[in-house]
Amino acid sequence: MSPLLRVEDVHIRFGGVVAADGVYLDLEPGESLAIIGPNGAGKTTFLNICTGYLKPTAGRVLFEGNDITGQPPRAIVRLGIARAFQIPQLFLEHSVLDNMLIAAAARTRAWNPFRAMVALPERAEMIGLLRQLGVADTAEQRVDGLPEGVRKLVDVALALALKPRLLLLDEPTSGVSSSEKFQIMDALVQALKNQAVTSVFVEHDMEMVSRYAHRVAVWNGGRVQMVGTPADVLADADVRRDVVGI
Amino acid sequence: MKTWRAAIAALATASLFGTAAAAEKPSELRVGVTTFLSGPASVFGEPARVGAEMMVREINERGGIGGVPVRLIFVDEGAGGEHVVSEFRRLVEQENVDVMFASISSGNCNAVAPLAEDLGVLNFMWDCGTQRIFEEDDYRYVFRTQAHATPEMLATLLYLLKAKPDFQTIAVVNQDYAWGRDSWDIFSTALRALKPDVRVVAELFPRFGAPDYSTEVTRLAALRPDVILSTSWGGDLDTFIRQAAQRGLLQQSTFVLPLAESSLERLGRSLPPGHIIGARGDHYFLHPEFRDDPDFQGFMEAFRAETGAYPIYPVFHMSQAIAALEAAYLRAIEANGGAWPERSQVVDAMAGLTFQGLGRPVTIREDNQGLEAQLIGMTIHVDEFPFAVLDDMVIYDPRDITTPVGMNSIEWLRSLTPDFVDSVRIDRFSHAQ
Amino acid sequence: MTQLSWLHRTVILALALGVAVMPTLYPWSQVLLTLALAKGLAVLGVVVLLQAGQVSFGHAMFVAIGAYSATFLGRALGGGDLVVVLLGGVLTSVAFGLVIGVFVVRYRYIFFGMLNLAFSMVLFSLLEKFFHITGGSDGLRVLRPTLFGQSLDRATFEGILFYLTLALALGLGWLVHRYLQSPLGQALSAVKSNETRLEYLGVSARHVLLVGYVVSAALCGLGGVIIGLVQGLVTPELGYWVRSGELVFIAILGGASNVTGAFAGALVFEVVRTYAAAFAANIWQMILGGVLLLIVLFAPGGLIALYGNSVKKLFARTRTEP
Amino acid sequence: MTPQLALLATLDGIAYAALVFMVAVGLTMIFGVMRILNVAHGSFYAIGAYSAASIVLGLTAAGMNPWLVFPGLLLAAVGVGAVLGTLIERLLLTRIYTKEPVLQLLVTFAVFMILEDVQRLVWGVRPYFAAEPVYLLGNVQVVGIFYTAYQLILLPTVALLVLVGLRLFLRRTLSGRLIVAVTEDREMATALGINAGRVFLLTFVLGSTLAALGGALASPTTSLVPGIGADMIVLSFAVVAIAGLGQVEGAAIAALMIGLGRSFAVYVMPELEVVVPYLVMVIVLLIRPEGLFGVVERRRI
Repeated sequence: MSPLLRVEDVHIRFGGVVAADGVYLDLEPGESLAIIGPNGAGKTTFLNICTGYLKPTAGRVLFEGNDITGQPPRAIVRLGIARAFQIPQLFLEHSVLDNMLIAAAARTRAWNPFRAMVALPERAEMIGLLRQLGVADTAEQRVDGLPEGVRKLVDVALALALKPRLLLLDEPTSGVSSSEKFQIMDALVQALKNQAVTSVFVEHDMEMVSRYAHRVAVWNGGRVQMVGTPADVLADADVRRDVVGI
Repeated sequence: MKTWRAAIAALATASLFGTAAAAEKPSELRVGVTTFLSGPASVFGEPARVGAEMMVREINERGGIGGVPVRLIFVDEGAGGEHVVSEFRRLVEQENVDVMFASISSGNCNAVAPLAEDLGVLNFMWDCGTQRIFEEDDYRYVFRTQAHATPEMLATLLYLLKAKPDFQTIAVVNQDYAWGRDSWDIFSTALRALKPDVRVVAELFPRFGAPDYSTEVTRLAALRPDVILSTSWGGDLDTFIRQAAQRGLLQQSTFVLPLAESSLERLGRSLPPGHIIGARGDHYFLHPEFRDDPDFQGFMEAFRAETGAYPIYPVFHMSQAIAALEAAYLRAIEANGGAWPERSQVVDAMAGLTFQGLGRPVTIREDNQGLEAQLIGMTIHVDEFPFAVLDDMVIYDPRDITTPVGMNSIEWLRSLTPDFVDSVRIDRFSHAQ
Repeated sequence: MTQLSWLHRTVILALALGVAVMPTLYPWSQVLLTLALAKGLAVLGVVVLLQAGQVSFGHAMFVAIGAYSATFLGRALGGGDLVVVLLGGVLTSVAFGLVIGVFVVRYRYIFFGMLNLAFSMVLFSLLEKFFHITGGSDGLRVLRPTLFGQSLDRATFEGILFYLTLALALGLGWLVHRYLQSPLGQALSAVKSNETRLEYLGVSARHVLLVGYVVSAALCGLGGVIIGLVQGLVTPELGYWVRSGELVFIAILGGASNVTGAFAGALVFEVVRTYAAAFAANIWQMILGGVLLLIVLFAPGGLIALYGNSVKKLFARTRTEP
Repeated sequence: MTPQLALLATLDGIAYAALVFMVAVGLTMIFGVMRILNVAHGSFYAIGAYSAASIVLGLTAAGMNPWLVFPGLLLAAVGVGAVLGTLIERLLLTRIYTKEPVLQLLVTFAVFMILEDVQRLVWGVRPYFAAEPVYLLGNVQVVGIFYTAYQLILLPTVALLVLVGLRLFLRRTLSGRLIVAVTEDREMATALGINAGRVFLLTFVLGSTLAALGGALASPTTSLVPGIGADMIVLSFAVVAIAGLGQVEGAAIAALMIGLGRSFAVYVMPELEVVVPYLVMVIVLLIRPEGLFGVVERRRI
C-alpha cells in the first residue's frame, strides 16, 4: 500500500535558520504519528510545508501520490488535509457554533447567498462534534470571550468538521487543563478512528505521545533524527537527552 | 445707476392697457442665487454675492421693485452639482422663489436649465459661459443676461489680430476642464478661419488648480511662441502669470488673457505692460464710458470700501442680472396696468428686453441670449494704481461677434473669412482719455 | 436581538412608509429623499465590504461608473428606457467591479484602501481629461429615459424614480441582509477576523472578498445611475476621493454592521448636509466634520446602535415595571 | 526629445518633487509610528502655506528687512506644526489610539473637513500669493532658459537637508531612535518601557511641521486657494504608497518618480500629466503591494 503522505527531501531556511534540511517522511493510512523535538527544531514548519503555508526551496510533498508542493492551503485542504493550530485560529467575532457552521458550509460548498447560515442542515452534526470535544455548552458564546483551552478545542473541532482524511494537530491539548487532557484526547482519538482519519500531532507531553501515537518522529535541527514506535524512541538515549530532557 | 434703470424701465414698450388678471402684491420678491462661496471659483462667487447684496440693498432703500422689496437667497455652488440641483428645487418648491439666478459653472447651467424649464421658473444664467445651451435647445423660462464664450473669445482674437497682425506662432495654456477646452476650441476655430497661417506650437492643459506651472513655463520658454493664450482664471491664472513673470516669459511672448481683468489687482506689477486683457463683457472698474459717472464711480468706491478690492466682472454680470430682474418686472407691471404681474407675464416681458447694469445696455435676443458688448485692452502701468490697468481699449458691438440665432458657434466661426476682421463695429478708448 | 426582530421589522416598515408618504405632504422632499436612498444603496455597498473589515477609499468610482455608463447608454439610445439604462449602468459597474476586484482583493486594510483610491483617481482624472467624450469637469447632461417606451414629464418621472428607488432600497436591503446572514456573507466577516483559518477551511478569502466587492460595485453603480438620473447631470466629481470618504462616513454614521444603518445614515446625512449648506453655507463642512467626530468618539456603533440601545433601555424598563 | 529638453524636464521635476517629498515624508513618518493614515495632513500643508503667506505679506507691508521672510517661512511651519499638531494629537488622537483603523481614518477625515472651513473663515476665498522670497533670490540661467533660484536651488536644497536631517535625527538622537523603535515593533518598544504617548506626540508634531513646511515653501510660487489641501493629500498618499508605508528614503525616491514622471509627461504626452502619479501608484502596488521599499509582514501561525 502506498503511503498517504510522502515528504521527500524538503528544504527551507529563514535567514540564517535552517528549518527544514532534507526532511523525508512517509505516513501510512490510518496511523497516528507523533512529532516531538526541541523548540525551533522545525516541527511547525513541517506542518506549514505540508499544508502549503510555506513553499519549500527544494523537495516534494505527495498526498496520495499527487504532488501538492507549493499549492495554496485551501487547495490542499480541499484534497482532505485539515489542520489544528498551536495558536487557535478562529473567527473571534463569531459564536462557536457559527465558526463550526462556516466550516460546514466550506465543506459542503453551501454558498447559496440567500440561505441563512443558521438553517444549514449540518447544524446538529456540528453541535455533536462540539459535544464530543466537551465544549457544546459554549456553542452560543462569542469566541473572543472564551479561555484559551476552550479555543484550542474549538480549533480542533473546526478541523474535524471538514471530515478530513489527514488531520495535522499542533499541540492539540496544550493549554487544556491536565485533568481534562486525557478525556478529550480519548474522545478525539475515538472520533479519528471512527472516521478512519490519519493523524499527525506535534506534542511535548511524552505521556500523551506514548499513549496515543502509533509511531513517533523526532525532529532536531530541521531534520528527522529518528522514527520508531513510542517505546523505541522514548528509550533512545539521544532522544531522552535532547528532547525529553532527562 | 438708479437713473439708468428708471430710464430703461420707461423705455419698455408695452401696452399700458393690459387686461390680464392682477396677482396679489407679495410681501417680497424672492430671488435664489447660486454662486461659488467655497472652492477655487469662490474668487468669482464671493464678490458677486457682496455686489448682489449691495445692489439689492440700494433697490430696497428706494422701495423695492414696483413697491416690493427683494430678498436674495444664496446657494453655494462649491458644494457640488448635486447640491445645486436639490437646492434649486428646494428654493423653487419650498421657498417659493420668484426668479432664480443660476449659475456660474457651465456644468451647473447645463443641469439647472432643463430643471428650470420643467419647474416653470424664470431663470437667469447670470455668469456661465457655455455657448451650447441655447444652440442645442429652446427654452421659455431660461435667459442669459450676459454674453457667452463665443463673442468673448472672438473679440479677444479680433483685438489680437489688430494689435499684433504679424504673429506666426501661438501656444495655449488652459485649465483642464470644460471652460479651458471649450474656449480653446472656439478661439482656435476662429483663428484658423481668420488667420490660417498661424502655427499652434503647444497645447497645454494643466490640471485645474495645479499648484505649479514651472514645467509649462520651461517648455514655453524653450518654444518661444509669439503669442501665449490662457483663458485661465483665479488662483491658476495668478500662479501661471507670476511664475511666467519671474522667469522672463512675459518679456519674450505676448500674453493674451481673456479673463485677466479679474486678476489685475491681485497680480500687481508682476503683469508688465503690453499684454492683452479681456473682461468677459465690457466689465472694467475704469469703464471708459462710465468712469466719470457719479453713480458708477460711487458703486466702485463703495464696493472697494466693503471688500478691499475693486469689482471684477462677476459683479458686473450680477448687476446685469439684477437690472434684468427689475426691468422685466417693471415692464410686466406696466403691461398689467400697474398691477403686480403673474409669473408668466414676467416671462413674457423678457422678450427683447433691454436693461443696463454697470456696463453698456444688454438686449435679450429671440433665442433668449443676451447681447453684451466686449471690452478688450492692453496693459500699461500708471502711477495712480499699483497694478496694471488697460490702455488701447476697444469695445466691440455684440451684434457683430455673437453667433447668429439658430447657428452653431463652431460652424459659424468656420464660415468666417479674414475680411471679417475689418467688418466689425468698434469704439476705441485710451486710459489717458 | 431575535426577540426584538418583530419590533425591528415594524420599525423599518413604519420608516419606509413614512418615507413613502413624505413627498405627498412635502413635494420638495421627493428629490432629496431619492438622492438619499440612492446614496444609501451606494453606502450599502461600502457596508458589505466593511463586514470584511475592508475600507475602500475609492468606491465613489463605481458611483461614477454607474452614472456615466447609464448616461452614455441613454445618450446613445436617444434617452433610452429606464429599465435598460438602470441595467446597463449596473452591469457596467459589475464588469468594472470584477476587473478591478480581481486586483484589489489581493490586498488588505490600508493597501486595499489605497489601491482603491488609486484606481478611483485614475478614473477621475480620465473623466476630467477626455473632455470630448466625457464633457470634462462640466460633465454630461443625462437625458430623461422613457418607461417601457412611454415618455414622461419631469414630475411623473421623478415620482416613478422615487418609488422605484424606495422599492429597490427595501428589496436590495433585504437581499443584502440575507446575503450577509448566509455562509458567504458570514465568510466575509471571517475574512476580517481570521483569514488563515478561512484558508484552512478550504475557502479562498479572495473569492469571498471578490463576491463582496462585485456586490458592492453593483450597489454603488445602481446608486450612481439613480443619482445621475435625478440630477440630470453627471460630473467627475461623483468619483472624487472626498466622495468616497463621504460614503464611508455615512456607513459609520448609520452603523457599519447593519443594512438599515446605511439608509438611516444616508437620510440623516443628506438632511444635515442640505440644511447645513443652506443655512450655514460658510461652515457646512465643519458641521459635518463635527457630527462625524461625535459619532466616532461617542457612538462608534452609529445611529443604529443608538437606536438599539434606546430600545433595549425601553424594554428593560417595561419588563421591570409590572 | 533632445538631451537639452530632457535636462529642462529633469530640473522641473526635481523642484516639484522636493515640495511633494516634504509633505509626504511627514505623512509616512506619522503612519510608521502611529499606524494612522492622517487625512488631515493636507490641511497642515494648506494652513502652513496660508500662515507663511500672511507672515510674508505682513513683513513686506511693514517694510522690514526683506530677508526676514525666510525665517518667516520657517516660523510659520514650526508654529503651525507645534500648535495645531499638539492640539489635535492631545485633544483628539489620544482618544482613538485603541479604536479600529477605519474609525481612526475617519477621525482624521473629520478633522480635514473642519479645517477646510477654518481656512475659509480665517483667510477667506481670495487667492493669496506671497512671492517676495522668489524675487529676492533672483533667476538662474540654464541652457538659455531662466529658472528661479528659489525653485531650482532653494527647494531641492531644503528637501535634501530635510532628508539628511531626518536620517541623522532618526539614527543618531535618542528621540529619533525611540521613533524608529516604535515604528519597527510597537509592542516590543512599549514593553521595554518607552513612553509611546510621548513618541506619538513628537512624531505627530514633527510630521505636521514637515507638511506645514511644504506648504510654507510652496506659498511663494503657488497661489493659495481653497482646496489645495485636498489635492496635496492624495498626491502624498500616492508617494507614500509607492514608497512603502513608513519609508523615509523611499518617499524621496517616490516623490522624484512622480515629479519627473509629471514633468516628462508635459513634454512627451501632456494628456497623461494628471494621471501619472496615480498610474505609477496602481502599477507599483499591483506588482509590489507593500510598495517599492516596504517590507512584508507575515503572520506567525
